[in-house]
This record gives sequence, structure tokens and C-alpha cells, in this order.
Amino acid sequence: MLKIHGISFEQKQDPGRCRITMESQEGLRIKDVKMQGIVKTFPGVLANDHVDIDVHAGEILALLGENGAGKTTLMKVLYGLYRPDSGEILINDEPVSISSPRDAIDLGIGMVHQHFMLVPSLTVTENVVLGLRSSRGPLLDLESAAKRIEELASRYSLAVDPYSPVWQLSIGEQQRVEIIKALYRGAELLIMDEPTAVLTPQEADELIRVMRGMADSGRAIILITHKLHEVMAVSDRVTVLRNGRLVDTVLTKDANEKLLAQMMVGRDIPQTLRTDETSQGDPVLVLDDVWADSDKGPPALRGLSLEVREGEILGIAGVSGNGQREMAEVIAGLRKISSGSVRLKGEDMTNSTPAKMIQAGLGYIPEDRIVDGIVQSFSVEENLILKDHHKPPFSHGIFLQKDAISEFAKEMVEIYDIRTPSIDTQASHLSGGNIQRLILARDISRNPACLLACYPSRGLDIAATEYVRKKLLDVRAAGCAIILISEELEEIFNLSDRVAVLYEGQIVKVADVDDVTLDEIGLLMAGAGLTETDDGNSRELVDMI
Amino acid sequence: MQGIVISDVIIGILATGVRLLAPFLFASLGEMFCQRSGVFNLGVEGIMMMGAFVGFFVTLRLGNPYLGVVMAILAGIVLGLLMALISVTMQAPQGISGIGLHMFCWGLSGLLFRVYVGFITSIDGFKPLPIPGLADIPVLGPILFQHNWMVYLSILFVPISWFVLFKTNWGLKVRAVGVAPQAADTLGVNVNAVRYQCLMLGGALAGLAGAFLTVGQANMYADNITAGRGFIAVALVYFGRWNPVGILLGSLLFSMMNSLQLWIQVLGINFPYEFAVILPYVVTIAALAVAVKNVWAPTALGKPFRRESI
Amino acid sequence: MKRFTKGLTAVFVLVLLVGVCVGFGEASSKVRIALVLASTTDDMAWSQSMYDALLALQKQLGKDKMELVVSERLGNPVDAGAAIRQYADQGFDIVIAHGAQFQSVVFEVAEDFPKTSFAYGSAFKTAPNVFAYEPLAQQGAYLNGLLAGYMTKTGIVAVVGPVESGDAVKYNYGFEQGVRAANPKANFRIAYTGSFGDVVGAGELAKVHMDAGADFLTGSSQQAVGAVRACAERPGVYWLATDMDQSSLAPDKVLASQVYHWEKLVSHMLDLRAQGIIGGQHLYLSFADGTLEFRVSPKLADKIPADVMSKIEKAKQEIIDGTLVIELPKGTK
Amino acid sequence: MKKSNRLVQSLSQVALLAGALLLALLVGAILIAIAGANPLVAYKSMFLGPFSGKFGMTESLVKATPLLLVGLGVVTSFRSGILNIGGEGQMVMGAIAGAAVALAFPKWPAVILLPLTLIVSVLAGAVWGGFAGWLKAKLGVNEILSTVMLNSIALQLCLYLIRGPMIDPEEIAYGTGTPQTAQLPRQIWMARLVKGTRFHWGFFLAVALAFVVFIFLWRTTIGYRMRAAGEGPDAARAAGINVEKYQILAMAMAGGFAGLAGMVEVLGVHRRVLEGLSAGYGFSGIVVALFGRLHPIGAIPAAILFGMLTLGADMMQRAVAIPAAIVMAIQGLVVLFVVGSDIFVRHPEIWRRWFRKKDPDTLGRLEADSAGNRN
Repeated sequence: MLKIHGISFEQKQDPGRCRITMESQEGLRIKDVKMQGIVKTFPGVLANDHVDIDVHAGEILALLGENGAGKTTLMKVLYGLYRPDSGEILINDEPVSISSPRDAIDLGIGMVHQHFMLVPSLTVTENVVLGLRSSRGPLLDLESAAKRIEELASRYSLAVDPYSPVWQLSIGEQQRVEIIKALYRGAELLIMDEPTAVLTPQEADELIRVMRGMADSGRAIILITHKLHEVMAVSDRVTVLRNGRLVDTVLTKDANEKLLAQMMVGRDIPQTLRTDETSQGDPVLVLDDVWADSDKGPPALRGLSLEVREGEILGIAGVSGNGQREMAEVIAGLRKISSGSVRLKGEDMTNSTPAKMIQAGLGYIPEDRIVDGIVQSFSVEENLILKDHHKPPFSHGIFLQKDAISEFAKEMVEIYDIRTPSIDTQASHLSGGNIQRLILARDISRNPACLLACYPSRGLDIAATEYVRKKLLDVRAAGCAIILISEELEEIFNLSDRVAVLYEGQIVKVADVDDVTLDEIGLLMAGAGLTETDDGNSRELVDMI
Repeated sequence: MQGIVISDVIIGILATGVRLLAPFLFASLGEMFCQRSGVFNLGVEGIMMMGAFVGFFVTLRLGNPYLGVVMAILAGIVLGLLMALISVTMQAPQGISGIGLHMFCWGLSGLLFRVYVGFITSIDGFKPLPIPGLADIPVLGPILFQHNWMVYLSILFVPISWFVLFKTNWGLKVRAVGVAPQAADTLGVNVNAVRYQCLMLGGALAGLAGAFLTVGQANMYADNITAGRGFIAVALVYFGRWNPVGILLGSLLFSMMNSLQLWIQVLGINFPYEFAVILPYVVTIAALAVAVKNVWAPTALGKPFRRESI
Repeated sequence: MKRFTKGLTAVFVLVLLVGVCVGFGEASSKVRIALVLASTTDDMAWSQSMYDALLALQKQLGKDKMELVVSERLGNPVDAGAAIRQYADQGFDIVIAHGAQFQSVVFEVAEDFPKTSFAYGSAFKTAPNVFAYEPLAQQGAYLNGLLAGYMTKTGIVAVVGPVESGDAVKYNYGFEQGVRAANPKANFRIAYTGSFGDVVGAGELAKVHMDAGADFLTGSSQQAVGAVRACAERPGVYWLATDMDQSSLAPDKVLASQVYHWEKLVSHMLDLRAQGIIGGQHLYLSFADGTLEFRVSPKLADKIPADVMSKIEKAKQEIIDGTLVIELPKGTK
Repeated sequence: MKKSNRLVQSLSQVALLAGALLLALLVGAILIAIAGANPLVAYKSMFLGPFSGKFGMTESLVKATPLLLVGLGVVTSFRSGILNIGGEGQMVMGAIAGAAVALAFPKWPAVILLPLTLIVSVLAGAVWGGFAGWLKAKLGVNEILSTVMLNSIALQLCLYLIRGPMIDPEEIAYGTGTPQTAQLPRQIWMARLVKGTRFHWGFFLAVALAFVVFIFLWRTTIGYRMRAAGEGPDAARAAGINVEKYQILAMAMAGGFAGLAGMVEVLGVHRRVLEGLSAGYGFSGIVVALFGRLHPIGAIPAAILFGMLTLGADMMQRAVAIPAAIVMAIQGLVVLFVVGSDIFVRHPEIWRRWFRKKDPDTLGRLEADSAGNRN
């Protein structure tokens, strides 16, 4: 089972690895893959500008860059999801035409997407064989497919039940299914798009071991990431992209984190850190023994309790899928709870409506900012008044006051530096960072008593990320109670006063940030604190709780 | 109620119900494939109308109802292709393109009937085909085994569609593209091709349903012969939760209600007949309202697929 | 959006200006008749009976003496109103709106075109330039009823009705009285499809009637053709037709038909116009003046026992004499 | 976005509609030829017909009136994320309820009775539409299906009433039994504005309401919430807007407009409730809303245009004596081509691809910040 290696990724002796290495290397067709002069534009955006990369059999190439640097676009071109405007792809020095994923799969290319490409209603086996020929002609042959999946799973340590429906699987399991899907199709070049983003450090560790093993068996792997330590730990070479252009390709052994960071950002990375001491205000938001169902039946929250105080940031650590979404929805008033209570500023708000929560002073930065945060077809100004449109000065009786709204919008655009041609621009035309600024402007300008921030920097570039983090600290300084849900432990550790670990719908631990280590939190995120009682290390942790 | 034996009435109600089943089953099963693949085809009514006309016309001219059925299926496929072109390739809002298709087909079938037939006339359609042995079973025989072959075929289509949907490669693709088209796309499944295929299959079955009305049921053609049956078929797909067995149950419920209201009137039970006529609609709405909800609906239903918008 | 609206308005105004420059109108010496139908000219019932009659009249008079135009599928009074008004506007001499539902629009248009004759039915209300016409459908229905009452073997006769209103009510009521007069013990059953046009529904209703034992069926409006065809499938049942001779649909089943001779009614209207009477009269189709015909299928005439036939002939004579009056329902349900 | 760009965009939208219309008519020409008429002659009467004298011109507006009213309801509901195809049934329900009130109090003065009947008709339509909205919001019943069913139910209910309890006593007296109510009290008839035509002031009521709807949707908090619920239901919900409530309200409003359309038809055109009153307006109203690009003001020219189109098609059918079915077929083609061409509005980049024009700024996507949705 899991062993604690921290995030240093040292893999010396591992029997699994030996087995993988022993797998035959014959029959592999891909020796190397080159992409040359790739140009890809979207309306108004030059995503890839004459990019060249190459990858060889048996190596792991890290594709490094900020969000928006064009990594994913480039890989979607390679996988046939996008047609490049110009440029060519060569496999073993032969030009190939890849116009659809079908072509890519036939050429031996597989891709594990950042947002999993699984059909939740189907079983693992059905997901794996989807689109493949069957040994029984037009009829499905799920039994033998399941057998092969089990083989692959045991060979690469990708344990998963071939017969369970995908929607019942944890995120980690879903990722394994994605990898199995690619391997099942005989992928010799495997593209992995930020595969560790949703994993605990330990799971990430495990995954990297698997990747190494696959490379050793003669496959080529392209790993998309923006995490420098991963690059250093696993890759053979690293290609850095910035603003859609190739910066350089270097051997990993000749590089270091600082160098890579500079290549990636083009300047030094600023680091926002909480500096002052933990304040000790009154509890603002209190959840007590909350139970709530998930969309598909089983309870997602199982007796969750937490409290967040005035002027503090409570970081919620946890692998996504452990109840983060449901917890956020419960707090926002969007999900009914079956038992327990929710109190905001001392008042009982159990199963109240979103409107009442907003009224009582809750701010909410939703996980999916495009869908839950803004009305896409509304203008910037219309979006800015989404929560207060019915109050003066924005309305008088039932009539909206155009002038007051415009004035407010202009002020917000200026204060929060929302880059938009005008306040009439449709919000969906803004970039992700500016949409997030819009949401921050709307919710922070209301002076919330409690701010629920879900993955506030996900998918943003460094500048925008820094901006968001700085704003959170500003709000905290103003006395707001903040719940920060994030998948990046670093972010939680840098910003939070206290950290709570969410596992299977429960807060399994709350501690001052200064009193715990990243490793301990990582282990708790994996549920080790609850289940691994044989192991000495874990017992200590269990005792600590 | 003189001269009526209660058991005969019940057998009568059930037998009539089974006979009324076929057009709903054909059309609903076809629509099920469309919706499973993510396309809401509201044009079923129109396609049925064209199928009804073509089936009738070919039978009238060539004297062969089998040929009529085949041509009706072909006409349905062509119209399914048209719907696919508008709603899959051109990505038009599906509810409205379905209404457009319905209007077009209604007009076209009326026009063709006038130009090429011009008067109401009857044809020799399919005769009831009692199944030897089974037809003589008391009670069950008259209810189930004394219909024409298309009725048997429609019932046979229930297990066949179940098998196709759940036990074949193609069915797996259909189930995938209606829930997660992007995911299917990344595995090399041509999402739009599957949707085209489903719309063609749906069109074929709607054409068959239409042909049943003229060749298997009325033995004639008249303007607006479908009289809303296509819309009911669409409703039954929701009712059946995109499952052939559910659709069979829904179709049974609706046609039994219809049969029941006919018998209520015929037996002279005093009751304004309008209320009898609306009975099946009321029951269907009620059934839609209480139907089980937590089943995997085709979540991509009604959403056109565009790869570059991932 | 605003600009789009402006653009659309501009296009509209432009088209409007072009259009105003055009107009038309003509005059002619021959009789010009326009027919407005709710259903189609091929519905094998109410609408077709009028259309066929006018065609026959045109043949009789010659195309140079009578012009005939027809507008069909005007089931709703809105489009029918437009058609009636347009025909009046174009100078047609007689505009026949073949349906009771056209009463309101006919009266309205008639006011604006006092020189044009309008005719509609079946109805009773007239105006100086509006003829109302009405087939005494109950008369033929009574004879059909007698036939069914005398000949039924199962003792069950049935009606496949469209919607319980207007002509259908009169017909069904007359039919019921005929049945009762012939056979007081007969079981008379009546059911409606709820639609004038659902031939499949009518067919199914007829099948249910037959399953439940009926051996004589009848019914009115265009939906009835579905029922006729359904009868053709079953041995031992007969259909009694109304509006027109429907035997072409099922030659072995349509025992007798009540046939409307609209051509006589319309030519009567032409005579009245020649005398300067352009409306104001309530015209009937009846056995008395031969505008109604009770037609027994020549092919099946031998199936009807002679005594039954003579009883029917006698009843018909009494109706013509006025000694037998078929009552009408006093108020609908 | 530059102003000129916006103009180009709007003009190209109009051009697109015109193009779709043209294509539909081109295919329609084939049908006309099949019917044995000369398409050119037919189309001449179709396009000039609506302008032939005061009849044609006013009759287009008579048709435009209910089309616009139903269309306004469709615009409102569509903007709120729910499609109302129950206009037919709602019209009938509105008309019958309004007529019931008018017939119950025939002696009341028009100042009271007229507004009362109109309000009752709106309420009846709103209940019928709102019920479908409620089914959708609370029980998840697809609104397209429930409204189709409710149409059939309303139709039978109305038939029952106008042949039974509400039938014109004269019809019973004479035994003709035509299913229609008596004429409504004369004082509340909507006055005809042009002698010798049936053009009534309901048209101006509808136009005025279009502006009211515009103000309602874009200038009031309720309208704002309805649009938010339609265009971003999840965001609206998170922002404290009760999406279900506003969807029900939207369906109720759509039904209310359709009910009003029914009553206006009764008061302005028929003066009584009779069969076939809804005349397909419930469906055509959807087309009008689409034609007007789902904008209440855009719906005005769209309704007039569509009124002219249907009247012209009817007149064409009479002029060249082709089967009436062709009118329906051409209308269907217009719908298909219009919704089909809509892709060029939603994805203007397709134009660009076609014209090989590489101007990254036309769509107005911004490069202000390099983050997010392109990765």
C-alpha cells in the first residue's frame, strides 16, 4: 500500500518496476514523434505559434508552461482534436495526417485528458472498449475485455474494478481508467495532461512510478504540467512553452527548478504569503454534523463539522470528490442537508435558500466560474449586479437604474482591474482571469461576512493567481471569514491560518497550518488516518486526531 | 349493456390496446435511439405522415404492401437525414427544427396526395395473421396472437432494440455519445456520424410507424392521418426513461387508455366523450410527472456537438 | 439588436412601397362562384360532396357560363375569413362558405359587400345577401336507421361520430329514431372520435364497435371514411353512408347512402339571383324537392328484403308528404 | 468591439434571414412546379397579394396581431430558458374564459367589462401555461411534451364547452347545433379601424405590449432575473435567484400572452368563441419569435412579415389553384432554413472560414489576459 515518500519521488527498489521493465519491447512502432512549425489560432487568440517539439520512445518529455501557454492546445493537435493552421507531424520521420482522435489512436497515440473523458453512466469496461472493434463482430465482448483490463491493471498497478460504473469511482480510480483506456488501445505515445492535479501527493507518487515503468517498457510519454518538482522528478527532457511559443527544450539533468521557472514565466515568480499572525475572532460560519446526499444517491457529506472565524482563512485540503462540491453547495444554500445544522453569524441557516445566505453575508466564488459564476450572455455590468440588482441604488421599485449600475460597473472595472473593452461587453468574451476578477469584484464589494472560495486560482495564469490570492488576504485583513477550497496544498499552506482535511464527506482533522506538515496532510487526504492502523507512521497520525 | 359479457369486454379492451400499440412502439423506439444519441427529434410526427403517404401510395400503385413498407422506411431515412443535416450539422435548436420538419412533411404529404392520388381511396393492406396454435389459446389468443404481422414485429422490436442498445458495439457508442460526446470523441467515435445513424434509424422507424397507419391499420390515406400520434410517441420516450422496456410499458399504458376510452363510449357509459378522448393525454402527463427520475438520462440531449468548443 | 430591428423594418417598408404600386381587379359576365372548404376537396364527405356537385353544375352549364374556384383546408375561421373577403373583393358573384363555423365571418363580410351573394351552412341565419342552407340530414338518417333496425342480426347498431355538434347531431338523432322505429329492442350505440379528420381513430372506433357486436354502422364527416374501410375487413357488417355515396371505398359494405345534391340547391340559388333575390332565404336539402337522395347500392340491392325496402319507400313518401316529421333534439347535452 | 463591426453583424443577420427565406422559396418553387403551376406566377401573387389594396394590407396586420402576441410570450419564455409550444391551447383557454365572463355580464359597461375580459383571458392562459411551467420546475416534466398534451386537452375542453354549456342558445333553438358561443356583448368589441376590413385596434395593443415586454425584460428587476434564469441558470441560482419560480412565471407570462391573443381574436375578429380559433398561431408565434431574433421589438416586423407571408401564400394558393397543403410545406421550409442558418450567427467564424478572411478581431474575443478558456 501507500508509503510515505513525501514529494521527493525517490524510487529506488520497487518490484513493480522490475516487472514492467521485463515486458517485451518488441512490436512497438513508434520510435520518435516530431511536431514541426505548429500554428493554431482561435478567434482572437494565437494559441500555438510555430512550435516544434519531439519525443522518443522510452523517454518522458515534460511539457512545461503556465496556464494559457498553449500546452494543451498543442497536445490536442497531436491527438487530432484540433486541426493546426499550419505545421506538420512526423512519426519515425514520416509525415502523418492526424485529423481526428481515430487517426491518432490508429497511429498509437493515447491521451489522458485533464478533464476526464469518461462516460459516467457506463461501466469501466464499457468505457474502455468504446469505439473499438470487438472480437465478436458487432456484438460486445465485455467478458474478455474485462479480463484484459484486469491483466493490464495488475501489470501496471492500476487497480480498478472493471464492472463498476464510472460515476461511482473516485477521482484517482477514474484516472487509472483513463490510463488503461490508452494502454488498452496499444498507445505507444501517451500524452498526460496535468495528471497529478487532482491527486494526493501519495497518489501522484504512485502515478509517477507507473509512468516511469511505462517509459521503461519502451513507450514515449509527454507529461503536461506546470509543477516544477514533478518535472525534475520524472522527466528526461523538458520543453517549455510561453504565450504559445517554444522557449526551449533542455535535458532535465541540466536544469533546475529556478531555471525552469524563469523560462516558464519569463521573470521571477512572486510569492504571496500570509505574513501576519492568526487572528482569533468569533466563529462566523459553523457547520455541525452535516449530512447531505450526492446527486446520485449515497451521502456525500457524512457528519461534517467545521467552523471558520472572523479574519481567518480556513483551507480545505482534500482530494476532489470527497465532498468539496457538496459542502460548497450546502454552504451556498444550493443543496439541502438531511441532518445537522448550518449557522451563519450565530443565526440558524439550516436548509435556507441561496438568497438568504447571500443576504446574511455570504460571498461565493464558485468552482466553475463560467457556469456558476457568471451569466455568460450578460454584459459585464449586468453580471456585476447579479446579487444586488434588486437593491438601491441599482433599482428603484422594480425598475433598474441604468445610470447607477453603469457608474458602479465602471468603478468596479477600475478598482479590480477587469480588462474589458467596455462594461457592455458580453462576459463570456472575457478571459478566465478577468472573469474571476469580475466575480471577486461582485462578491467582495458586498463586504461579505464569510467568503467561500472554491478553487479560486484554478486555471489562471500566474499574474491572475497572484491577484486572487492577494485579494483573499485583503479580505481576510478586513475581518472576513474565508473558506478556501483548493487542490493545491501549497496554496492552502501559503494562505491559510488553519487547515482542515476533508475525506469521504468528513473533516478528519483541523489544525493550525504551522503545526502540520505537507506530508501529514497528504496522508490524511488519502484516508490513511482512518484506515491504515497497521502502519507505524499512520498510527501516530491517528493518535493525533 | 345488454348482450355484453364482461370477460369479452376485457379481452376486447386488451386486444384493441395491443393493436393500437404498434405505431407508438415503432416511433418511440426510433425516437429512443435519437434521444440516446443526444438528438431530440420532434419531427417524428411529420416523418410518420410521409411514411403513411408513401406506404399508401406505393401499395396503391404497385399493389404490394410490403414494397410500400420498404419505401416508407426509405422515405423516413431520407427525412431523418434532413433532420440530421439541420440539427447535427447546422446545429439548429432541435425542438424548433422538429416543428419545422413536421410542418414541411404535413404540407408535402398533403401536396403529393393531391397531385398524385387526388381522391380518397382504399388499398388492400395487411390482414390479421393469427399465429397457428397460439391464436386459439383462450383469452391470450385474441389479445396477443390475432393481429397483423406488423403488430408482432413492433413487439419484437422491443427486445431487439434492447439487445442492440446494450449488447452491441454500436449501441455502446449510442449510449456514450448521448451522455458524454466529448469523451466518445476522444476515443475516436465519430459523434456526429453516430447521431446521423440514429436519426436515420429513428426516421426509418417513424416511417414504418406511419406506414403501419395506412397499410396495417386504416388501409387508406387522408390528410393529417397521424393526428398527433408522433408527438405522443416522443412523450413516451421520456416516460419510458430511454429504455425499450419502459417504452413498451408506456406505450401499453397509453394505448390501453385509448382502448379503454373507446370501449367506455361504445358501451354507452354516460360521460361526456370529450373527457374520454382526453383521458390518455391526462394519464400520460400524470405518468410523466411521477416517472422515476434518477436514471441516467442522455445528459447531452439537445446539445449539438462541436469538437473545437471543448 | 436595435440596428438589426431597424434593418428589418427598413426592408419591410421597402417591400411595402413596392407593393402599394400594384393592384388588381377584373369583371366578367359569367357567373363566378367561389367555394371555401374547411376540409379538402377529396375528403369523401361533406366538403367533397359540395365540390363534386359544383363541378357537375359547371359541366352542365359550360365553363364559359360558370367560373369555379375553390379554397380548401380553411378549417379555422381566420384564414377562411381572409379567403371569403378576398373572393368578395375580387368580384365573385356567389361565395359559398361550406360550413356552419363560417357564420360569423360570412355575416361580417356580407355587410361590406352588399352586392355579392353569400351562402353557408348548415345553418339557419340569413341576411339580405346571405343564403343559409341546411340539409335535412335527419331525413336520410331516419331511412338509414330504419334499414339498420330492420336488418340487424345482432341487434346492435352503432354510430362512429366525429364531434357531437351541428350536422352530426342531427344525423345521429335521425338515425337513432329510425332504428327505434324499426326495432325498439335494438341496442343503439354512439361514440365519438373527438376529431373531424382522424381516420385512423375512426377506423379503430369502428373496430371496437364491431368487436362489441355491432353489425350496422354509420357516421358522418370526413373521419368516417376510416370507419367505412374498417368495416370492409369484417364479414357480416354493413355501412350506411351519408353526405355522399361512399361505396367506392367498400363496394361490398356500403349498403345505402344518403346523397346530397348540392348542384340542385346551387342552381336554385342562381335562379333566385336571376330574379334579383341575392339572399335572405333559408334553403333546405330534402327528399321533397329531390335534393336529398336515398341511394341503395345497386350491387347490394338484393341483400335487402323486399318488405324492408317497401317500408323504407313508404317512410320516404311520408316524409315527402309531411306526414312523418323527424324530430330534432331539443337542446344539446 | 467597434461600432462598424456591430453594424456589419446586424446587417449580416438580416441578410442571413433574407437568404434563408430565399432558399426556402427556391425549394418551395419546386413544390409549386410539382403541383402543376408556374412558380413565378405563383410567387408574384404571393408577394404582391398582401399589397393589393386595403384588404391585403390590413389583413396582414390582422394576422400579425395574434402572431405578435403569441410571439411576445415565446420571446419571454425563451429568454427565461423554457420553450412554450402550448400557445394553441393557451389561446383557446384564454378566449373561452374571457368569453365566459363577457357572456355572464352582458350588461356591464365596456370600461369595466372590456378590461375584465382581457384580464381574465390573460389569467386563464397564464394558468394553462404556468401549469406546464410548474410541471417542469417541480416535477421535471419536459415542457415541450406537457404543452403538446395540454393543447389536445384544451381543445377538447373548449369543444365540450362550446357545444355544451356555453353554446349559442340560438343554435339550440334552431337545432343546427353549431359549436359556438353567442356573440359577445357589442360594447366590448374591438373597433374596426378601416371600413370594409377587419383591421382592429388589437394590433396597436400588441405593438404597445412589445415595448412593454422590452422594458420589462431589460429594465426591471423581475425581467432581469428571468433572463438570468434563462441564460445562466446555475449562476442565477448561485446568486440567490429562484430559477424554478421564474421559469414558472415565464411560462405563465407566455400563456398569458397567448390567452390574450385568443381573446383579442375573439373581440376583434370573431366576436364569439368558435372552433379552430387558435388557427395555428400558437406554433407560428414561435417562428415569429425566432424571426425577430428573440427580441420583443424585433418580433414586431417579424410578425408583420410572417403575417404577409402566410396571407400571401394563401392568396397564391387561390390565385393559381394549387393545393393548400403547399402553404404549410413552404412555412415548414422557412422554419427549417431559418433555424439551420442560425449557425452562422452563433459561430461567425464559419463565415470567416468560408471567405478565407483571417481577421482575429471580428468576433471580439479578447487578448487582454492570456489565461483560461483557450487552454
